Amino acid sequence: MIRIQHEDFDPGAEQQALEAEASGLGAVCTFTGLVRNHGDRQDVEGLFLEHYPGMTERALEAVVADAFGRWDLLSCRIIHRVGLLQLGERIVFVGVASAHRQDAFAACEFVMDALKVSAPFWKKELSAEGDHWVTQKDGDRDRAQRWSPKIDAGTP
Amino acid sequence: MIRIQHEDFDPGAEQQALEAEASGLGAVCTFTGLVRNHGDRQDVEGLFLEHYPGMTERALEAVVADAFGRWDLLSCRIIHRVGLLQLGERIVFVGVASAHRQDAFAACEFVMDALKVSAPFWKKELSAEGDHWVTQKDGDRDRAQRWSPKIDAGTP
Amino acid sequence: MIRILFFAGLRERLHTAELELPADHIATAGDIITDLSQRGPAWAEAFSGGAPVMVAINQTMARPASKVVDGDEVAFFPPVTGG
Amino acid sequence: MIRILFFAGLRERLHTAELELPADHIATAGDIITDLSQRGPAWAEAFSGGAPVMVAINQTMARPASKVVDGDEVAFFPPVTGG
Repeated sequence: MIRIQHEDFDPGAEQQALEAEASGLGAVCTFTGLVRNHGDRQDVEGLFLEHYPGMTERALEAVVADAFGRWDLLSCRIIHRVGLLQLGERIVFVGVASAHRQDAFAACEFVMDALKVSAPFWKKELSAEGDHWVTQKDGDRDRAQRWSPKIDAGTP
Repeated sequence: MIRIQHEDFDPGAEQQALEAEASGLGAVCTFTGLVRNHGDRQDVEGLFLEHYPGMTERALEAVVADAFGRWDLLSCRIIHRVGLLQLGERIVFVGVASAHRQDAFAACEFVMDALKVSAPFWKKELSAEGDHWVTQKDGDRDRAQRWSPKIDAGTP
Repeated sequence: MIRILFFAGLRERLHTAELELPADHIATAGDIITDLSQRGPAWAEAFSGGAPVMVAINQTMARPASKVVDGDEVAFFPPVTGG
Repeated sequence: MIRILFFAGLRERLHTAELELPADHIATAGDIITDLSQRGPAWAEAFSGGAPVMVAINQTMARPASKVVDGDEVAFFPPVTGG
């Protein structure tokens, strides 16, 4: 289940869906990312999130398929918001259900790492100093490259 | 926040609390464990969970303190149920809030790994074949020992 | 024709979200970059290599050497920063 | 006196959740194990080393060599299996 949307979502409802999909079998790991008050700049007041409609869904489907190939998973749910987001609002949710806790943890972290470098979303930080397109972090590329076989993050 | 309880809990409410505790700063990772229909035996119908009142709370507080020493965390919530649990019911919840996603993931997995080998809970599987105390898995000990410095799981 | 899309900071710098190029003389994504670089200083600067630019062909990550044919959708954008 | 607790499978095998021992002649958790092992075949078997037994002193994981003093709470139990 992959959703790209402007509106907020309910992590509790996603958790319930994951538990139902894991029925009788185990473990659910979730990650929720929130808008931070500091990023590349201090005093961030909000974010504008742009995406590439069509490619985003394809890229996330590829990430999910990759995760299912690497681990024994029952379900994977990704929600990513786009548009204008205020401080503290939810940006992204990744939830994974598996019979095994180590698979649930690994797959959830993998999906976040892969999403960060291979899904076409771009963040612009909005602040009193002015707007600023966030630059990709070496740390995010490094984290994505830890996984073997490596995540295809494209080549500049 | 550490709670040992018979009654069920609401992961959505825990998620909301974690998001509030992470206010303006980032990332929430949660893990929920459910009663599985197979464990040491097949056809498990339910579990009975025993614990050592007093020591359980101390052991979990030590795990949380250890996690706060290892990573940059904002909040950690643990709920563990005891008593009779049916198939598919929630057993355990661990939620971590941090400004950094890698810290949230690592700390959440660490707390689960440490809890598995150092908190005095014991599972008895209930099935038509008879009741059976679950034995500790080498895999759980091995996973706990991956962390450096090592988790103190006691010595038999 | 080849449909060309630009996103995020690159879209803003070029004041262009989308354009079309005839497929003649274009065999690779790199040929498109060469063509675009000749459209003026902002374009030359954007594709000079100073800031990294990613390319996707038909919504899949690609490289400058990747083949492009008539009817393809080719997108240029900065390294992604979602999540 | 030393308060001794048993949990889970060990509690069931010994049919005992709790007992008290005078602190005389007891310096370590190992001394308690030696004492308990002499209470009958089930006790000797339980502490024979065939199945692992953990020990906690005053609700903290300990070892057979750990010191025990009058008033301590000493618990024996199988390796834990929560989560």
